Amino acid sequence: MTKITLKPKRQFSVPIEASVITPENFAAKTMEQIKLLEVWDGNRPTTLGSLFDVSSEPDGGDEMTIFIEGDVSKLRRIGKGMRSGSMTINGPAGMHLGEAMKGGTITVNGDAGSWLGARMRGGTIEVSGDAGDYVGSAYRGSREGMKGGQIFIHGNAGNELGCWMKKGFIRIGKNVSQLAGIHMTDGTILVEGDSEARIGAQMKGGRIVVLGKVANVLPSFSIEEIRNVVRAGEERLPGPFYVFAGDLTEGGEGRLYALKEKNPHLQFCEAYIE
Amino acid sequence: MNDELIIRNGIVVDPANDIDREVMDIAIRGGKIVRKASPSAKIIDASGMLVMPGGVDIHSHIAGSKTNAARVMRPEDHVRDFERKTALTRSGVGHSIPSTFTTGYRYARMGYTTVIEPATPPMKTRHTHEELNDIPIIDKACFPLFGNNWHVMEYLEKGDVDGCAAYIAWMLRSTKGYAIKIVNPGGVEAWHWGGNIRGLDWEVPNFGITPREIIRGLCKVNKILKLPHTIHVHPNNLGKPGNYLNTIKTMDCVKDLAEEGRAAIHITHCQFTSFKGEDWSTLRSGAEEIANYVNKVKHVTIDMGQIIFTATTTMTADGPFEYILHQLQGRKWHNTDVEAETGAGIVPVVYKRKNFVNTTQWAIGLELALLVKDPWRIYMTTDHPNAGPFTAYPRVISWLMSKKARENTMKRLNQGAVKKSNLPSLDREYSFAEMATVTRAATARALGLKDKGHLGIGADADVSIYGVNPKEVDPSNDYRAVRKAMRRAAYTIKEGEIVVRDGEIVKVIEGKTFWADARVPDDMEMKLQSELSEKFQDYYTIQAENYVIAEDYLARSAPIIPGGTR
Amino acid sequence: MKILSDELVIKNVVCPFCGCCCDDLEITVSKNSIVSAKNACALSQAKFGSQKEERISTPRERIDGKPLETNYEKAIRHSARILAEARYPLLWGWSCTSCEAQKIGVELAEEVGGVIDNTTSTCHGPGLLAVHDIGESSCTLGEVRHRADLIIYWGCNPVHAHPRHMRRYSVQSEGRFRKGRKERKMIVVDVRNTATAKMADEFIQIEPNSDYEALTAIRMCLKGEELEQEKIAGLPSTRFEQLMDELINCDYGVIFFGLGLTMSRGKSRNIDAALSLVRDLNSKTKFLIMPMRGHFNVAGANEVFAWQTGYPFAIDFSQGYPQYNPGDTSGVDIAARGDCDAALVIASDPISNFPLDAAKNLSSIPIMTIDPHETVTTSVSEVVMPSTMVGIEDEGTVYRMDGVPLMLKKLIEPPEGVLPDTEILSAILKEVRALNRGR
Amino acid sequence: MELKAIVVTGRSLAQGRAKEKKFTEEYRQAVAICEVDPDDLASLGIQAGQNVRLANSKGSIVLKAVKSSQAPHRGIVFVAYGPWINVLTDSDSDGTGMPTLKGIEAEVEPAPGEEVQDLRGLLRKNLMGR
Repeated sequence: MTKITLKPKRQFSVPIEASVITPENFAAKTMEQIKLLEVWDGNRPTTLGSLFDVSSEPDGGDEMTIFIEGDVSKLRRIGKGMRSGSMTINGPAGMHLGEAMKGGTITVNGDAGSWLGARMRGGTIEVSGDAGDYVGSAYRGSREGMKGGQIFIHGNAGNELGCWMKKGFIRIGKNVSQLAGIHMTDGTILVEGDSEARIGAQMKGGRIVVLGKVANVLPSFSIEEIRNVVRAGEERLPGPFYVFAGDLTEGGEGRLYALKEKNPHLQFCEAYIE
Repeated sequence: MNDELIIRNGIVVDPANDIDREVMDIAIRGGKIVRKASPSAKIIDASGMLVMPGGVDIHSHIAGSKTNAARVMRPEDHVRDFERKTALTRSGVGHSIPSTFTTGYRYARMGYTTVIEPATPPMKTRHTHEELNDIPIIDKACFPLFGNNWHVMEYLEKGDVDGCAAYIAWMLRSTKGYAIKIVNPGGVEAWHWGGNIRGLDWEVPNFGITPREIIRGLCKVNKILKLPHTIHVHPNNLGKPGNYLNTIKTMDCVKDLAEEGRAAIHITHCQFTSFKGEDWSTLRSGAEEIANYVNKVKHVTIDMGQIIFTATTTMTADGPFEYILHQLQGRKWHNTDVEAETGAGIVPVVYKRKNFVNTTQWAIGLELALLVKDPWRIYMTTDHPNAGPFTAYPRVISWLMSKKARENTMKRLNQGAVKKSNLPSLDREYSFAEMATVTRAATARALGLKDKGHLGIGADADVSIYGVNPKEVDPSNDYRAVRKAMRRAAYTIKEGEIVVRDGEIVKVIEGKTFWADARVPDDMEMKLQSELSEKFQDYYTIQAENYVIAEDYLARSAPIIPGGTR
Repeated sequence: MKILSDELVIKNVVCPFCGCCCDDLEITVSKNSIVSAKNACALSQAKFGSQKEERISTPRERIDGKPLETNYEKAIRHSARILAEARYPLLWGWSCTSCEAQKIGVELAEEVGGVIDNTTSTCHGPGLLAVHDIGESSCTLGEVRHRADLIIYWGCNPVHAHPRHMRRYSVQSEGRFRKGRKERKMIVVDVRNTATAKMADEFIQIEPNSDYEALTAIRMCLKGEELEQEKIAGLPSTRFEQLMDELINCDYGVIFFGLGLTMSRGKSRNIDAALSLVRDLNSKTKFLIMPMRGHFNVAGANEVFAWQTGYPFAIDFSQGYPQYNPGDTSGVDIAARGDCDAALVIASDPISNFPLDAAKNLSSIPIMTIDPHETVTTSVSEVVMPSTMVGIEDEGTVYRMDGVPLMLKKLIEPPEGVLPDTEILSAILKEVRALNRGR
Repeated sequence: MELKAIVVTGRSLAQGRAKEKKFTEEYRQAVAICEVDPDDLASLGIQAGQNVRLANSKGSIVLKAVKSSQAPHRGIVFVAYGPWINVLTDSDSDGTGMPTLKGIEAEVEPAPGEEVQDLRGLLRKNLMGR
């Protein structure tokens, strides 16, 4: 198949709607057709070719691959609904990257904006840097958050990560801000660093594992046990972990695992273990 | 400029004038149907097309505080259904709670030209009119809510029907309302304390009055004021298994007040109040019992409230009902109680084909439409958006006109519910004339809109033309052709202007807002004013002067003088 | 209306200051100026007083960077040109003008393919985000007056921000079923012992940024769950058990909440917890909740935007239809990211009210400002267009904090030659249309 | 002496009354002040009416310290909404649209001899960098 490379022709100023940038939309198209695909430069419809140098070269793989070279932090909705193939962004990526993605892989060598993988259904997103708020979340007012696939963020992530998450796996290499897993009903969140307050707020189900310090555990979480090993995705993580059930204001089917040695301030809970 | 128009060789269905699929010309001048137009008139060639009066929707929640609260609560309802700005039209969103501009365009595209907002909290009716002003093309009216109004309950508790009539007349004038709407009489006041009313003869807390007395009293008031429409009633116990008995009692409680041959009460979205059974698991259709009663009497009209299988939004002044629905389904819930008057509740729902209750509800609506013999007393609605969005009307029409359409749908439904329903045994299929009656002619007549719903000389030139030949097509088998044609009118003509062509908006005009300019004799009016000056400030947190909506607040005011000229 | 030179008393005037929209003011006018405002609170008095202070007398436009006096025609053409050329203009403000002006604003935003946002996003926007998830059990203010026996002010200080709220609508009002203060219990939850807290039967002082924990603790008690942490939000957990008892043992309770919830850590989720608590309380007793809306017509901006576009604020028309996602399409975020390339500001002062980094970005792009008064924003604007004060020099529709619509009155004539917001906006819209057609 | 404080911004009656006339001394007196708990004033070793400097990662600003009428609230200082305190507030909305305007961390220290800037001076310094 072919490898398509996009290079920004200039520094972008206003937001650019770029949901056409998916392997499906590029597949079986000539370079000319690809260059004519519609993007929005703010409120002006224009062509991909007018904003990007587009080049292509054959490659051995059997899938369409896209490379984006440069700062595309102003681009919105790259890879929206993509089903297959792969996309690599070498530079900072904008908001809503991989929205409602169903398959394939997106790799960002840089930071990603907010709503990364929102309403994601399948596939893989990997970000070498930080991500913004609402990773893997639902649209406003909807209960349909991330339903499948996996998101790997090697840096930090912002607020409300996994908001209304239903299924799938999110792994954060460093720290998360507050309210991770808010309203989640299922799926797994693994935080290798620290978590700010209110992790697991109003979660109905699912699992959150924190290997660093948990700033505080909400009053609506109750200690269940101390466990030595916890499974997250493919991995078996050595403990011991405090295991909390929550959010009890929402039924309490969710589980929060906090590594004991990093969380001495949670020791008081041990008194409540039957 | 020439405002004349001739619709040539159309196949006209105009039940009010006993015209059934006659090939004829319709002449239009000055926004009215006329006998003859001059040779210079613009010609529309309607050969082989169905020509009917513009659609008249008697019950559709399109504007006002609760509709807007639903829009605010449900961004997820709009996000996938939007309309882009064009050179002619404004942008907007759909699906179950379309924005104002989109509402007008979508009705016009289906050939509808008059739509009634059936529930406005009087205190917030300025808001309702602001939205009606922003709904393009179609004519409109709104029904203020009176069934839980403190003044009303107090007048009727004292037995002062004349006093109540004077008050209602003042309220209709002050809010620019059209008819008396009653929702869960007494039950909404009870809900303001967290309670409800479950029977026609329960007493309303603190008011010493019963739903029966409220309904009868307002029915008398309606007569005294000679209002163009009957009282428009959403009974107690809506959505409760077994409620069909209360619905029949409600219809029957005003029987003696009816004038010979004239309707005295309209029961709205009757599907929701035609439930038999003790609970949800034993739910059955009460449509047969309801229809038998309606067929037996002359004083009742009803509309369907037909269920559509889709995600939609329920919204009603029946606050306690919505709270129960929220508890049943666990979806998000909005409630607003309005001082001294009424309330509102909103809950999103999804009607599912495989769901026993939903399938039963779907069957009830159609059974009502097929079992009530007189099409002049049963009207097509989905109680938009409660049972489904109005954009589903073409599908409802196909179910009414084709048993095959019903059977094809039934195949995909909850078979347990289908087996228990007697819908499969009903062979009736609506003719084009009957379809035109329940969507236009009869609704206009029920509303007392004399110039609507027909194509006789002097009628408003609101005409819908569809790309289907009613002489050739067999709706029973080829219901898809009818459905397709109904979705996008070939032409919609509003007040003599072509506003839609081939299902697209070609001209945007401003519709009228009808209201009842009801009056009482001076002595009654003076008594009322002195009583209001005492009570109004005790009941409301705004001043009476600021409560009144001036006529020029309406974009196009169209007062109706009850009982004809004054 | 023609104003006579001798004294004239205008009754039932609606106040154009806060979300209370008190409609019982009696304004005395003489020689086209307001001499007294009966029933008006201190804020209202000041607003009527400001009618003569720091008014902008004539339009200004920058020529080679210098603000020079000009006329409306030039200022409007200048504004229209910039807006029509802009690729992502922000139309900000709207909460202190009439619904009639807001409607034109939405149409203008659509025409220029811009983002229109009202000050909701920096006051009770987070509350609306929570409503999207939970819904809301609310009422008109008269319901509280007639029925409420338990009234909670949480994170708000009406004595300073809504001075007549308690007397007209809540604890001190007299209703059909409650005869005033003695028949009601008043609880205040705040981080400081505010003037409002001092009037309460109970003051619950919590630590800053701990409202979410406090609300969660009450919800836990309501669910009959044990609180394992001894101290929550700086208070002994037993305090929340007591509070829960008080909540479920009232006949009719209401929570009024303010920016203490929306602006502090947690933002929309603080309201989420409050709405969820009130929803759950309805299984035990009647309970309602209402935001203390600040500007006199911010509620109206939400209503107008919602019925015309489906969304209450932060609406992006850049692709020709309404798109909504606060945090992405909201004013402060757009300014902070430097996404917008021009701004129309009406009846608001973002350069003063936005955090400095966002204000800096805004002041680096051309701003067209419509306002009766000199503001920080007018001082950095490309074009400045003076307008009349709606509710004093012009009439219009507004929505009270509980969604009750009211009409503002015209009391006096505006300064010579000054136009109302509606006329200025219509003129800009007309001009932009002409330019877009020419394109 | 230095105080690690939480800054709460909000409406005050005086700010509300003066907000339509921003360039007046009345507005500056209403907005360019911070209300400090009496015990905190003491621990800072200053009298009401003296100036303090508030600083955090966003910036730094001099305000007049006044004795809070809403005490006790040790460790909390209140400043009315306005351009002065917005030097310290954060535009990061956590994806909600709402910047963080309450509960902001800042360090408070006495600022003897330092002036509270007037509005035009503040604008010149912070917006035009002059």
